Amino acid sequence: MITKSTLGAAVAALVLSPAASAEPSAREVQEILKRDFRPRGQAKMDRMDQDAVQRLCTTTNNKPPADLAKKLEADQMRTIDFPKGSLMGNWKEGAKIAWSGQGMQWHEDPKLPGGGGCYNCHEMSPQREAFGTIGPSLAAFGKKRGNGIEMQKYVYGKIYNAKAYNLCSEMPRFGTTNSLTEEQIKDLTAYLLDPASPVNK
Amino acid sequence: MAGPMKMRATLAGGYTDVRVLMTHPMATEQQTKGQPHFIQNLTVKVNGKTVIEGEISQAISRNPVFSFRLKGGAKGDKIEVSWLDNKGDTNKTETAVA
Amino acid sequence: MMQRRGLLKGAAVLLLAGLLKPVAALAAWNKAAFSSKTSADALKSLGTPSAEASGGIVIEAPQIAENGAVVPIEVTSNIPGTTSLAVLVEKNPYPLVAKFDFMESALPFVKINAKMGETSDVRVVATAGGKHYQATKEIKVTIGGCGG
Amino acid sequence: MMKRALACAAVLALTLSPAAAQQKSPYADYQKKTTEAAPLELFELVGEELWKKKQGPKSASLEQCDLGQGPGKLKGAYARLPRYFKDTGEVMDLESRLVHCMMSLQGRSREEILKRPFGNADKPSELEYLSMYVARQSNGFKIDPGTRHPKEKEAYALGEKLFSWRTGLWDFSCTSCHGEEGKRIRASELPQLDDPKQVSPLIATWPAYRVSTSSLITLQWRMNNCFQQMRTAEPIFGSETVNSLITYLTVKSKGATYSGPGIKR
Repeated sequence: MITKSTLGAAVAALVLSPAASAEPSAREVQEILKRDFRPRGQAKMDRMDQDAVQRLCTTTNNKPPADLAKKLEADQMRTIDFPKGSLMGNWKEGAKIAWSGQGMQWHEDPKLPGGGGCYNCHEMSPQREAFGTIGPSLAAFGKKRGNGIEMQKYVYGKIYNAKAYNLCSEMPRFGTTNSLTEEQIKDLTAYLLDPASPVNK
Repeated sequence: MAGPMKMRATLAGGYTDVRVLMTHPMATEQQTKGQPHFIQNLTVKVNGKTVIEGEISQAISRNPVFSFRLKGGAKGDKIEVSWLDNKGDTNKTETAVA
Repeated sequence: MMQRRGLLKGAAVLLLAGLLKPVAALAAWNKAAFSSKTSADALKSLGTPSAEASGGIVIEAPQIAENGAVVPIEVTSNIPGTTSLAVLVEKNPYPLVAKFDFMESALPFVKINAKMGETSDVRVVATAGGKHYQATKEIKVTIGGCGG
Repeated sequence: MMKRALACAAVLALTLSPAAAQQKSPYADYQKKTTEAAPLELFELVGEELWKKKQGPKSASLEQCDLGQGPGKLKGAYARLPRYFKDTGEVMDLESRLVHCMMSLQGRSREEILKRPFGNADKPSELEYLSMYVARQSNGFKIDPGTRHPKEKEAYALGEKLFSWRTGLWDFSCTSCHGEEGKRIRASELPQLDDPKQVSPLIATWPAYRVSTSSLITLQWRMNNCFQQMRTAEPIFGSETVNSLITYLTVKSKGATYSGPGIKR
């Protein structure tokens, strides 16, 4: 059996260049994923549909052409629902959300409040030494940048939909995907910007 | 009822090396809200004679692994290890020195 | 909690019920020592309230453990005539982890996997010829990487 | 005492790559000692019993299972997986092949076998025990998965593509965490999995005993759990998607010496 398959492979290698023969198209990959996953709990199959942002970032290896990126970023910006007035909530609540890595997984109860999992990727408050380095450090974020309404709007918007600011950012679109509520995003904004928050101590 | 045990006894430069593995949750008070479940006693015998008696606590890791050493020893010596936990469950295993 | 149950009494009941082999019922477990919340109390209960520092006890363990759930500790006594070894983790809720008595051909050596709640000294007390000796070694515990 | 472990409060920040970590990590000694002291043999023993146990409607054992080296040939078999199997026309990893053998030799249904593919500390799954037993027989063998059959090439190519395929509610791909050197998630170092130097020491030690949970874990579990954290739907056990990712990572590790089953943190 081994000899046979080796022979088969050798013949195939002669006839076709392996890269050309093996490489699946994006459409094929999409079909394979729809076939190979199943809904479980709150995680339904619609999560497996690549949207335009995911598709463009995948096919361009996260380096989309500038004009196309601009256009899609503008689309993403329109998904953000900026509340009126101050965007700073309660930083103490924000701290809990930043620390928690729960939420939106198939085994979790969707009724429980989700977390932002911020420390998975970012340095924030010196109180938490176990932080990730996938995203930039946010230590002393508000201290360095102030907390005027423009800055509040930027932070709120970035958490709500990071892809509106940088199309192929690795950061989830917490507001657009209903992973965090408006209130929670305001609390996180305060956690980053409020001078009383440990992030700015 | 109790999960499997495994033991190996081998001659090594002047002594017999005994390694014994036990299946047991070794659950602490904290893990069980005050209903710990752990091995308390273990006994090592060589050819029927007790050579080691151990008393252990819930701070021994789950699925305990112990190594002991016996002076001298010969191929074929019969080693037996048994345990008793705080719920009265027991198990034992035996092997010949290789 | 199990301290209230009384092992020997429980074993006697089981023995009466014919559920337990008599050999198991003979086993003793030093409840007072294992329930002690400080190593000083535990050592008192073991009958080894004071012990002299000795280089004859070798504790082989990692200096730093990634996960306190499993910390391999190997203990050897080179003190002639050693008949028992006790292992204590100073900062555990119940410091006494294990105690072994060695007879006949058994060498005063044991390797265990212990749970450690936090960075702590590990103390080993050896008994030889009616005298008590001890050695300690600090093991740092990093409780990290809760992900996958 | 153990409460603190659950609080995920890590103290030490590591920036070393796993390859460098083998010499320089402060945990190298701990990992070596823990590996020596892990109760792996217990699980291998149960796995051996399950391998030999007559089960299913056909009341047969798995002793005639062909893992690619011929019926019942276990030596080095795991190190040569995943590979293409002519009888199923698929590229299969160890666990998929075990499921196939349970179905064909023992007459059991896929549903029954996969009712509980992943166990826990109290009760590991049948497939986990069996994986430990079978993998042990490849300890010391060179990792040599199938790479020549067109289907094997296809699996590799699909795995490569999936590795950077952004999907799920949070837009992640494997590369979000495993595409760059020297990154951390919380305090855990993240290996760059498309780098053979970083992936091979990992592939060489699966399946494994996970110290933090005292449970057995396999590569099918690893892929499933990564997707769970990526907030996707659930991948089907042994599907082409999962097996292609395993193929991709294993081919990247080709030539390394298999030294498992191992331990993971």
